[in-house]
This record gives sequence, C-alpha cells and structure tokens, in this order.
Amino acid sequence: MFDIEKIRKDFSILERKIWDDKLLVYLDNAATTQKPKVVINALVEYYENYNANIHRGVHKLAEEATSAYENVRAKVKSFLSCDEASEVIFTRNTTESINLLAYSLGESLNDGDEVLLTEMEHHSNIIPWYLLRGRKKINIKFIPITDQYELDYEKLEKLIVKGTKIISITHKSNVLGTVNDIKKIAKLAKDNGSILIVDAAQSAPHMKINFTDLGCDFLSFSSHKMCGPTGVGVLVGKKELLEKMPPFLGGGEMIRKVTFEDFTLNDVPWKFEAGTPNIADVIAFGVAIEYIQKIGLENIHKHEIELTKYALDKLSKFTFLKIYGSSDASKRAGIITFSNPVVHPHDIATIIDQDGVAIRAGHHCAQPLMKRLGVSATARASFYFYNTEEEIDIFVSVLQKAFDYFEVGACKELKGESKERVSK
Amino acid sequence: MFDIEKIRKDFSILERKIWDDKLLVYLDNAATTQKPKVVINALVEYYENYNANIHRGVHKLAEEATSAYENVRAKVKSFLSCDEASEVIFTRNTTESINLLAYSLGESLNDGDEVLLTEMEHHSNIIPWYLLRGRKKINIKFIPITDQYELDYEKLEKLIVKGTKIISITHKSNVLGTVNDIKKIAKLAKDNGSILIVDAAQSAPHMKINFTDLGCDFLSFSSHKMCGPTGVGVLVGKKELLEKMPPFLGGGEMIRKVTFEDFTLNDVPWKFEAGTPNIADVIAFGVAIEYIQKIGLENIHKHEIELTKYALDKLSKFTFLKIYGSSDASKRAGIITFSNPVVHPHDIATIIDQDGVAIRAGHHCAQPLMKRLGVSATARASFYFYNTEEEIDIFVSVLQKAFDYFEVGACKELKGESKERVSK
Amino acid sequence: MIQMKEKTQSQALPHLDELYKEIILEHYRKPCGREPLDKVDYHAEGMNPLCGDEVRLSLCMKDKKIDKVHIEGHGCSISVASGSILADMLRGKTIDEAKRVSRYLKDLMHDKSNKEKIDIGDLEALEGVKKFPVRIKCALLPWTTFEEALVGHEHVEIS
Amino acid sequence: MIQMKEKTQSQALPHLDELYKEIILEHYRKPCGREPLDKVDYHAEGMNPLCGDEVRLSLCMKDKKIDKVHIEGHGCSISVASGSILADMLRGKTIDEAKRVSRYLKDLMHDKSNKEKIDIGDLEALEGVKKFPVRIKCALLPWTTFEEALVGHEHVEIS
Ligand SMILES: Cc1ncc(COP(=O)(O)O)c(C=O)c1O
Ligand SMILES: Cc1ncc(COP(=O)(O)O)c(C=O)c1O
Repeated sequence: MFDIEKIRKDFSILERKIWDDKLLVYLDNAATTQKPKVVINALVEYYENYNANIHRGVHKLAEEATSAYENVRAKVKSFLSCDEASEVIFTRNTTESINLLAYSLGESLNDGDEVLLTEMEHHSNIIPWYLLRGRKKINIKFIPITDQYELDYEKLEKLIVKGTKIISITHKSNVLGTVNDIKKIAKLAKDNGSILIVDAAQSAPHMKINFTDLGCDFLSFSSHKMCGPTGVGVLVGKKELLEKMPPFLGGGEMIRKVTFEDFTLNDVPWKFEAGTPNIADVIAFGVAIEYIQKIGLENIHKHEIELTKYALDKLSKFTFLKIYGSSDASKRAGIITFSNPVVHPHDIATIIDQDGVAIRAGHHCAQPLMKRLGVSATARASFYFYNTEEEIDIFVSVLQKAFDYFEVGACKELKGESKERVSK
Repeated sequence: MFDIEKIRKDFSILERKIWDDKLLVYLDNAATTQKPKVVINALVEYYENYNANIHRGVHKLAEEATSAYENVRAKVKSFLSCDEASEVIFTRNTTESINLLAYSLGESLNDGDEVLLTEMEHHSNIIPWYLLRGRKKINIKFIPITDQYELDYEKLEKLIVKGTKIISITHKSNVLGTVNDIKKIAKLAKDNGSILIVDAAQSAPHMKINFTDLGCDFLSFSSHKMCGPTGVGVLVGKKELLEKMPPFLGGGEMIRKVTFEDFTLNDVPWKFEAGTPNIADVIAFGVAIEYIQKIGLENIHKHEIELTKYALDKLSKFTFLKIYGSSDASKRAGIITFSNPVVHPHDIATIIDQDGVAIRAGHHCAQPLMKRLGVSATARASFYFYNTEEEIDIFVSVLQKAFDYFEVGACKELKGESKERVSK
Repeated sequence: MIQMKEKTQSQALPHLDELYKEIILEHYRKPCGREPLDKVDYHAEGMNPLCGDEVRLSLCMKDKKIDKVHIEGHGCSISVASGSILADMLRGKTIDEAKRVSRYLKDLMHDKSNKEKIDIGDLEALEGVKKFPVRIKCALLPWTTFEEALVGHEHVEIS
Repeated sequence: MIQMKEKTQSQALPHLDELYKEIILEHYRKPCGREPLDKVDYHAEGMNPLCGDEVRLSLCMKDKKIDKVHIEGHGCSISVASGSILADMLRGKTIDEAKRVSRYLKDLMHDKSNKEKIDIGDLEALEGVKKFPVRIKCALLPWTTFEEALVGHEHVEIS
C-alpha cells in the first residue's frame, strides 16, 4: 500500500506545535485539507520563474504561464475521465460553480419549473437555488433522508415530475458521510429530461470519480479540499450543454469581439472564465491532482475506511455519544459527526483544541440537515490519507478529557437524550 | 528616494534568463506585475503553518487563519482610506467585482434606465453591462474621448441625464495611461443621483487613492496588478449601499440562517462572499499592500513618471512610430502604447521577446477603444517601480532591431500613415 | 512574516479553567430566565451565523424597570451561561442601567478599559473568555440580542 | 516541478529567420487575393479572440473548382502571409484538394506527420512558425476560416 510516514513528511504543517508544545492532530479535512510541499513549491516556482498574465501575451513568460494553466484542464480531464479538456471550467470554489449553473441554467427555466435538492445539502447547493427562486417563480423541493441517513430513493422517484428541470445533489454528505447513488439518479433524471448536477466537494478528494460513467450533466468540487490551494474550483459539464448556455460573468477572455454595440462569445471553456484567472493556484492545483493520483484514489479511500472503522470502534465506548450516519464504516468513509446533550460541540472543540486536536463544531453549513437531525450543532472529525490510528488514539483520549470536564457519563439522567439541553 | 537595486533583489524573477542567456526585461506590468519575496513567503508561511478553513472553526489554526484573513480588510481600508473595513469585499479580480455590481445593482434598474461608460473602457467594464442589457431593457452610452486622448468632459455633462442610474468609469486607461478626473465626475453623478463606479485596476497599484475623497460609490482593483497573488480582487463600496443591495452569489458564509423554506442574509461584507474564500492569497495580498506602502505610492508614481519621460524621449527618434496618449509623461505615467503600419505589434513583440524583453501586443481587452483609435492592435510597454532606465535602453535598442528587420524607416512611403497595412 | 510566525507559534496555552469557571458551569447547568412571560415589551432573536447558536430574548417592563427576562435558544456553555447571567442581572434595572452593563461586558471582551463603576456580579466570570477569541462571540450573543431588542423591536407585543 | 524548471528554463532560442523567411515577408508586403470578387460562393469571417486578428475570406467557384479567393482583414505578418499563400494555392483546386492542403498545414504546425503527398508550395515557409507556439494561431487563422466557410456558410451569396 502506501507509506504513511513518508507521505506525512510531505506536509510540514503536521509537525506544527499548537500552544507551544502540542503536536497538531488535524481532523478537519472536510473543511479544508493540508497541502503537500510539491503544491506549495509549484506556487513558488510559478511566481519566481514564469509569472505572467495568460492568453493574450506573445512573450516567453506569457507563453509558459498559458501552457501551464491550460495543461491543468487535461489533468482534470484525466482525473475525472470526462470527454474533453474543454469541458473543464475553473471557478473559485464549488460554491461559485453551483452559482454559475443557477444563473446560467436558471435563465432557461420557466414559472412553475422545479428544482429538486436533498435534505442533506450544503448551503452552497441550497442558497443559489433560493436566489434563483427570487428571480423566477420556480419551486424547490427536498428529497428526504431515511432514519438510516440515506436518501429515500422511493420518495425520490415520486418527487421527479414533469416540471423537474434540475436535480442538484451532493455526491457525499459533508455531515453524514453518506455517498449517494448518482448513477441510479442519473438514469431517472435522463428518463425525465432533467439536468443532473452533482456537488462532488466531498467525494472528488476521496474516491475515484468517472464523470462519464456517473452519467450526470455537471459536477463540481474545490481544490482546497484535495491538497490544492484555496481559490480554485472546478465545474465540469457536458460540452453540448455548456455550448448552449448563456455566459455568467462578462469581461476579458470570455469574448471574441466587442464593439460599441455588442459582443460575440468566445468558445467553451473560456466563455465562462472572465478576467484574469487565478493562474498560480490553478497551476498548483494541477500538481495537487498529480500528487493525489500518485498516492491513488483507491488507496486513499481504503485508508480512510480503515481509519473510520478504527475510530468508530474506539468511540463506541462513549455510550452517551450520538453518532450520525451509517454504522458501516465503508458507507461513511472519512467523516464522523457526533453530539452529546450535556457538552455542546463548541465546548468539545475548544477543550480538545487545547491538546492540539482540530475538529469542527457547528452546523457545517447544513442547517436544514441539522434541523432534520433535531440538533442545532454537531461536532465533526474528518480524515484524510495522512491521518493515522495514533492520531485517532489522541483524539479519543482528549475527548475523554472533555467529557470528564463536563461530567458527561456522570449525569446519568441525560444519557441518550438527543435533544439539546437548552432548546425548547 | 528609494533604492532600486535593493528593491530589485526582492524579485527573483528579475534574474530570470529567457532563452538561456537573455536577462528578462519585464515591461508588461499593466497586464500583471511580479511578486516580491515577502508575498511569496506569506503563501508558504500560511500553507506550512496555519492553513485552515475560516470563520466556522473553533480550533487554533482556524482562529489564526480567520484573523489573518479578516485583518487584510483593515489593510485595504488604510490603503484606500475608506470609512470602514467592513466596506471591503474580496472577489477574484476587478472583473468579478464589476460583475457583482452589474448583477446586484442591476436588479433595481428599470426599463429605459441608462448606464454610462466611456470609450476607453476595458472589456471588463463593458461586457457586464451588455449582459445586464440582456436581462433588462436598459441603454448603454459611451462618453467619447478627445483627440488628445482625454475624456470629453463637455459631452460627458450632456450625457448625464435623468435616466442615468449608473456611471462606470476607468480611473486610468490601460491603453492610453490617461487618468480621469473622478472627483469632477463624482460631483456630477451626485447632483444627478447616479451611482458612480470606478475601475481602479490600473490606478490603485500606481498612485495614492483616497476613496472618500474621490467621492465615488464603488471602486475595484486586482491584487495581481499590484505585487499580490492572482485570484484576489477588491470591491469597496459605501456601506449604506452595500447594505441595501441584494446578494450576488449564494452559499456558505453569506447567510445567517437557512431553513427548508428560506434564508436570512449575513452582514456586509460577508453577505457578498460565498463559499470558502481564497484565504491564502488574500493573506498574501495583505503583505503586498504593506510592501507597496513601505515603498510609498508617491515614490512609485514619481519613479514611473521619470521612466516614462525617459522612454518617450528615447522613442522620439523613431519618427515613424505612432504613440497613443498624452505627450506629457506626467499624464500617462507608466504606460506607453504605440504602433507602426509596417510592422505589426505581434511581430514587434515576438522579435523583442528574442532578447528577453516582454511587452504586450494586441487589443489589450479594449477593442472599442482600438476602433476609436483606428487600429486593430497596438504594442504596449508598461512600467512598475522595479523597472530601470537601463531596461528602457535595452527595450529601445531591441525595438530598433525589429524595425530593421522589417525595414521600417526605409519604406518612406509608409511613414506616418496610421492605417493598418492590410486593412481595408 | 517573522512577526506572524512568532504570533502564531508562541502563544501561551490559556487554561481551560479560566474559560469554564465554576460559576459559568453552574449557570450552564441551571440557567436563569427560563420561565415564560405573560407580557412582552421588548423581543429579539439573535443568531451567530458562523456556528448556528440562537437566542430568543424577551423583556417585560414594570415601572420603567426590567421586571422579567425570558431567554431561550441553542448554544454552547458560554452563550447559555452568558444569557443566564443576563437574565439574572438585568432584573430590576432601568434600560439605561442595563445598557451600561452590556457596554461593560463588550469592553471587557475587547480588552478596552471601562472606567464606569458598576456592580458586575457574575459577569466577572466571563473575563476568561477573552483568552479564547473565537468564543467571544458566544459570550456576547445574548447581549447584542438584548441591544437589538431595544432598538429594533420596541414594545413589540407577542401573544 | 524539476521537469517544469527544465522545460521553462532551457528552451533554445529559435532563430527569427526561421519565422520570417524571405517568402513570408514577400507575401506580407504584397499579399495575394486582394481583388474583390463578382460572385461569392463561400464566405466566412475568422477572428483570433486573443489578439484581435481578423480575416474575411470569400471563395468563388467555377466548374467545381475554386476559381478565385478574396481575403482581407487585419493581422500580423504571419497571418497575412498565410492568407496570401492560401489565396495563391487554392486557386484551381477542388474543395477536396483544398481541404487536404489545409489539413497538411495543421499537421505541420502541430508536429504530426502527414504521409499525404501534396504539392505544398510556399506553405513550407510556414514550418518555422511551429517553433513560436503563440504564433501558430496566426498562421492557421486563414485556414480555419476557410474550413468554416465550407461548413457554416455554404453558398452564401453576398452582393
Ligand atoms: C482598466 C482595467 N480594468 C479591468 C481590468 C481587468 O482586471 P482583471 O483581469 O484582474 O479582472 C484590467 C486589466 O486587465 C484593466 O486594465
Ligand atoms: C458538500 C459540500 N458542498 C459544497 C461545499 C462548499 O465548498 P466551497 O466552500 O469550497 O465552495 C462544501 C464544503 O464546505 C461541501 O462539503
């Protein structure tokens, strides 16, 4: 398999001491991942050697920068197995990718048309559609989840109706870890003539994705969640759709010709990239993709499942802990979300941060899902390929400290209660 | 004044050899500038020490990243002398800033309302308004320029009419170098109740700007044109306007509360920043601002005027060269755009690139202005504070080579003719 | 850069006991202000958008003084305790007196000196929060909600 | 990384004379295909959005052969010369023969071998362009415009 000690050496931050002497245990990878040296070096390399604005330059630096930038499309193509490099559009993040779609596809929706989401969506796949509903009289519906934290596929089938123009669904929940059956939904969408959009922010970094095989029309994810720099997102779409869509942002690059009267559009993908792109970060993102591919998505996935299994097992001793998501580690790889009625997630996070353990606490930008789960906040530990069982041991032992602090386990009367203590 | 040799040491790329042995002479600064070591180091520092997603994290890394990111707003505030740090919104680039305005302000325009631009705008300040015109029945008008390459202020006054809701104007032309009188226009705009937007992409890096004093409502510029990384733009706006405006992109950060039915907005500036921001680059941009402030905007401006004067003087020996823009160097600091009917700008750029000299050739994303000037392309040399007179000597001497190659000067019959040779 | 390096790398570990003083934990375990009101003169709902903490606060006035405070919501120990202290402290105070307490806490959190002499009661226990910058918002949430109730929703009657 | 470093830093200097062959400069100075046509069977306008180069191309057919070519626009020496060579070479060819020439040039620019034996005439002079990657688009512009004329605007009559 892979040599984790060697891999960890690629991440200097993993040697960071928090509070002077606590070694960082970084378990907040669903929020953003750390970056290996090669990626950081790619930025330095770019800025020290061939920084230039792209596309419009004749000189050597511009030529080098342009070709390095454009080559990343081919890397994304190979990463996702989509048909053409020109189907790859660079955005700022998953959020912008979905907004681009809501604006551009939104133009062709009519009053009464429906957009179908799920109860487990991240705000980034909810608000763009709420904003669209502010511009057009469309309906938005949510596919419910079952008590096993999976999409209710029976209800899903019934929710797809004639007016369902767009179905936009997360590939993997950032709270539950649940991986949705996109292939199955793609068939239903296709039969119904609906466009299927997949939010792959949490899946692309962790499992092999084959865009063509999944059968969706659009897919997006963020560089920063997969070892790449902040400021880069990807939107991949079927070429024939991208070609028909109106542009989103206007400016340099995305046009062919401009007069005092009008303009003509450039080809896909440039039609959707206005202004000077985030050149350096896109180039470094290309290096991140290669880095991940070298480790191997299958290896990453397997390692995360093993870690999750190990962690679930260790956590089972905290019987007063409510854990959300499947108890089968292979179905929730990498994400463990939990809560307890006595000690609030924020307090847990603060307490274990004292020992250098970084997890996330809050609503994880999924407030509707929190509501569905009957809590206002949860704590989340999320793993990546550089995490180890030793780190999970540390995590579990400092969690114990937090529970001791709040005398959890001692307060028998509260055990197992799932409502927040102070809520009404 | 400032020690240019010391300053140049901050930019390793200036030691770059092009084509094995030609020292880079980088005169394409209006397209993008080079980055000093401190800025590159800030990126490395961030990724190696405190990379984390911001705002929502309780742990130490998240706290450090959040405060570093948010502190940059205060740096921009001091850089621009705007009223509050919360008036500073981070975007990807100038282009996105203007699109944000065209979408958000555009919502409140009515049929027949007018948007007033100028003949010297960059495509980034034209197309967003053309796209808005595709959504609403508005008119777009262009303030003409005089034969002295300045705005025609008389015509400008007449063009501001009751229906003029938005005036969007470049502060400094990226082709002519002309600096427009924003204060004067701001008074007219205010009297008329029009919103004034300033594209400061070419001014902010080169001269001291006082937002409050200028009197405009919005102003935007790009990090990459002022020693900062790619992928960061700024939009500054008057708080009371920003608060009234509808949001642009939807997602994480920009909301306060989300339910299955609706959402409530977060405060300004977060209302306009959806999804994970370009954290690393914003932080490094803060370092770029400090770097530039340490050198001093006045010093930068003065140095550029001196270089421009020097260059204009040297170039005057090429009597067959058409130079666009004022002959007064102090009115066009840093930008020299020129053409010749015999040798096309592309050919000039290619030829001098052989000697390591990087300039730009083409329409500079200002096709309407090119049309107004009666050419389809021009060549442009643009300076920054790290450029020297020696570099200009090299530039002029290799230009000579290009003219020799195409026997310019020998073809007397073409001398002074301003039409493109092959155009009809 | 060096500056940042130092800043990020040598901050001393603040002790948890400074955050979770016994008084705080007591307020968290048995918060005041849970009893519903018959009459509501001021009401506001506050929310920390970044973590989802929520506070719904209502005041009932009598003889120009705050007679009763009702507070409910979701939140961490700090925000719940802070809300409980608020309910406890504001009872019997005039609006102006109450505002002064609120201002005092804000200054305390942002390390500004406040010369005003007021009876700060259990508020003191919140001082340790300022060593945990991300938690400051938790401590202030009930108080900013209180201030919003005063400006935004004067004399709102809810049934 | 290392790979990129090498790639960006040790590319040998291509000589200008390879780009600006004497034939190219001659075509640039005295381009063919400037005479207006009486009849237009195929027409297209091509543009390089990145630099603004423009080509307007018209073909007039006779007996299933290209009888005359008209080409005009704005452009650098390479795009003008390439258009001039096009006008010169396509005269008298069938559409199929002309397409073969076009394909040959594309393969030449992208360094693909093309086994077809065709009379390449002055085209050979454009071979040096491929050492100047950013200029390849200039050389191809008239030819892609020619191909677009064939597919997009068949038998468009303009007066
Ligand atoms: C005047 C002007 N406005 C806008 C822009 C667009 O800037 P950006 O590409 O960073 O969005 C530029 C630079 O290209 C410019 O010169
Ligand atoms: C499922 C999901 N979708 C979308 C996003 C938004 O990603 P970004 O903030 O990079 O736009 C995230 C991450 O926060 C996520 O987990």
